Amino acid sequence: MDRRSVLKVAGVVSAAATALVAMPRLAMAAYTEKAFKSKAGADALQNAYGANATTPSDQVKLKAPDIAENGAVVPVEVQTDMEADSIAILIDGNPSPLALTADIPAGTKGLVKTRCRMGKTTNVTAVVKSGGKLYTASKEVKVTIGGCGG
Amino acid sequence: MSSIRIKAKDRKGMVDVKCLMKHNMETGLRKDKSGKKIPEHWIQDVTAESNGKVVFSCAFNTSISKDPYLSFAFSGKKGDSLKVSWKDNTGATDSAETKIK
Amino acid sequence: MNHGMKVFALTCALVAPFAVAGNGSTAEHIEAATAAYKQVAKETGYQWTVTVKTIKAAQKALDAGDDAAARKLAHQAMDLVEATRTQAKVESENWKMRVPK
Amino acid sequence: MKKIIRNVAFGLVGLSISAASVAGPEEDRQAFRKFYENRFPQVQPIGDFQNGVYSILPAAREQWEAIEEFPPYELSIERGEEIYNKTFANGKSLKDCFGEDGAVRDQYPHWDKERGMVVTMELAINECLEANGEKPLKYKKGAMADVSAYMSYNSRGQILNVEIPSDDPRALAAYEMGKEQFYTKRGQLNFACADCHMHTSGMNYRADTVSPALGHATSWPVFRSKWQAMGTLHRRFAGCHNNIRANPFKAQGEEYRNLEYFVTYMSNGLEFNGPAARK
Repeated sequence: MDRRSVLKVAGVVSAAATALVAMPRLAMAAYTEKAFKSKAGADALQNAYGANATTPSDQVKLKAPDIAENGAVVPVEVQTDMEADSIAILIDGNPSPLALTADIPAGTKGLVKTRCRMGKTTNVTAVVKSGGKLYTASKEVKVTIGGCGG
Repeated sequence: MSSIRIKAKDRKGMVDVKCLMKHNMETGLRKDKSGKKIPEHWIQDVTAESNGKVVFSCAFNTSISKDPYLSFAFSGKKGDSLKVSWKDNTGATDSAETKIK
Repeated sequence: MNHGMKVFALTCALVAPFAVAGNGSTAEHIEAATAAYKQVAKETGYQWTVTVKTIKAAQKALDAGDDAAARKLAHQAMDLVEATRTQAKVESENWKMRVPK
Repeated sequence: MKKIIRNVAFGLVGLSISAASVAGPEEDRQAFRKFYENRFPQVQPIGDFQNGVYSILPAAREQWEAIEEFPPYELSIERGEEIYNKTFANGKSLKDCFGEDGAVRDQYPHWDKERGMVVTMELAINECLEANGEKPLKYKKGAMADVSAYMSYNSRGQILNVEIPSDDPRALAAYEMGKEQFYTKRGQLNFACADCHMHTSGMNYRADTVSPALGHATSWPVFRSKWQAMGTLHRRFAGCHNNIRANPFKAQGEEYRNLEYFVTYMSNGLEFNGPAARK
């Protein structure tokens, strides 16, 4: 996990606020303007989950390329063996970082695969909400433009 | 024909689902030939139901690629039904249903 | 510009591209570059996109009343035509050395 | 600008001229194949060259495989199937020209002795349409790429086997024209197909690694992420020419048909696996 992004995500909350406020669990992931239009990852998490304190965890597996072949279609996979309630994907450098939130009901695997747009080289963060806490894994994905193919 | 293509396969009790949804996913940042901004138009919510029960749901931002691809897995079995539906920011919806193979 | 003059300009252009640079109107220079471009394309099949762009830019500058810029671009286009011709000539033999044995 | 021109001209004149090649197509093909075997010994088996640049770039291959999990060209195959099965005004359909499923990739491109020209699959599709009073399709993208994708999909697994009939010297001449095209520098940037895709294949041009030309003909049409759409081989030829600042030739004109004849012949023996996804 890139340290800067942890700090960025964690920095906005005070050290005392590590425990999450218990939120009534939504039956379904639903689009909310507040979360998805947030300009910063921490705000997006706050608006999506009611908290933005995160803990890096090797239980969160994020698969994304080191160098994206094409920034318009970057395959991203998040997987976890933890009891996940929800999974989110943040792309720090995008105008609005939150790309996806997925609700994982009981009996559904902690897994989501999709393809994302990335405007520039930046950190991609996978967020897993488990037992009321947010766990993350992130990596930098380089986006290049130019040459013959891109 | 539906805009959604679903492949759902039972792998030892876990159903592996892959979907492709035909949708332009306009970000609102692109301009047309005359230089006018193309308004944002994207899928916001996707829901998957098996035998009438929600097994997966998610929300997209405009940063999901054109013709969104989504893959997930849930416990189920061959022969069960799987319905995937989406709703975009204009309120338009579409759905497709398949039998798990 | 009548046909005879066109041929004359073309001949001048082909024989000594720089000799013609000081004489004639800018419009004639653009026309000469265009004619030379077409001639080389016809003879060799070699055409550079940048030449077409430069000719267009020259015409645009002329239409905008910038004679000096237009003239400069017309000469650039002529240089590009000459380079294209050289490429075609050299390549008519040189391509063979790139074939793996 | 002048400086560039001078440099180009200098480079051209500076090259030495070697002896003319006299080998026949089969010797050409073997030398071509050997070139890539030596250059990329890690590509095993050789058939993997059908996967283009992904045969030599493991990191990019992973992303490509993720895209191929549910490839965007599947929608194109569906559209193509519809067009393929659509009944013409005269009651016939493309099936009357290409059979029930159109799995005819291995028959193209071929030398048409009667007309003395190379016939590609896309050309044959339009000829079938026109012969039946239907409107021809545009060659580079859209419906043509869709029909081609459908027919190509049904042709997967076929082995490329382009023939240059020895009883017609014009066939060899067409092959030679394609070969010359491949090795000849063009455009202001002064590149031959072979400069990039042979002699610097596997190296980077800015952010992109250049694909090996062996296997170039096996996977068309292609869904390119850059296009966000399907395109035919001739669309890509034109794109490459544009990149090096050479005016592209007409899709399905003699130049590109002969170039396709040559590059496909060079990949003889490889398996056809189109349509495909590319970056």
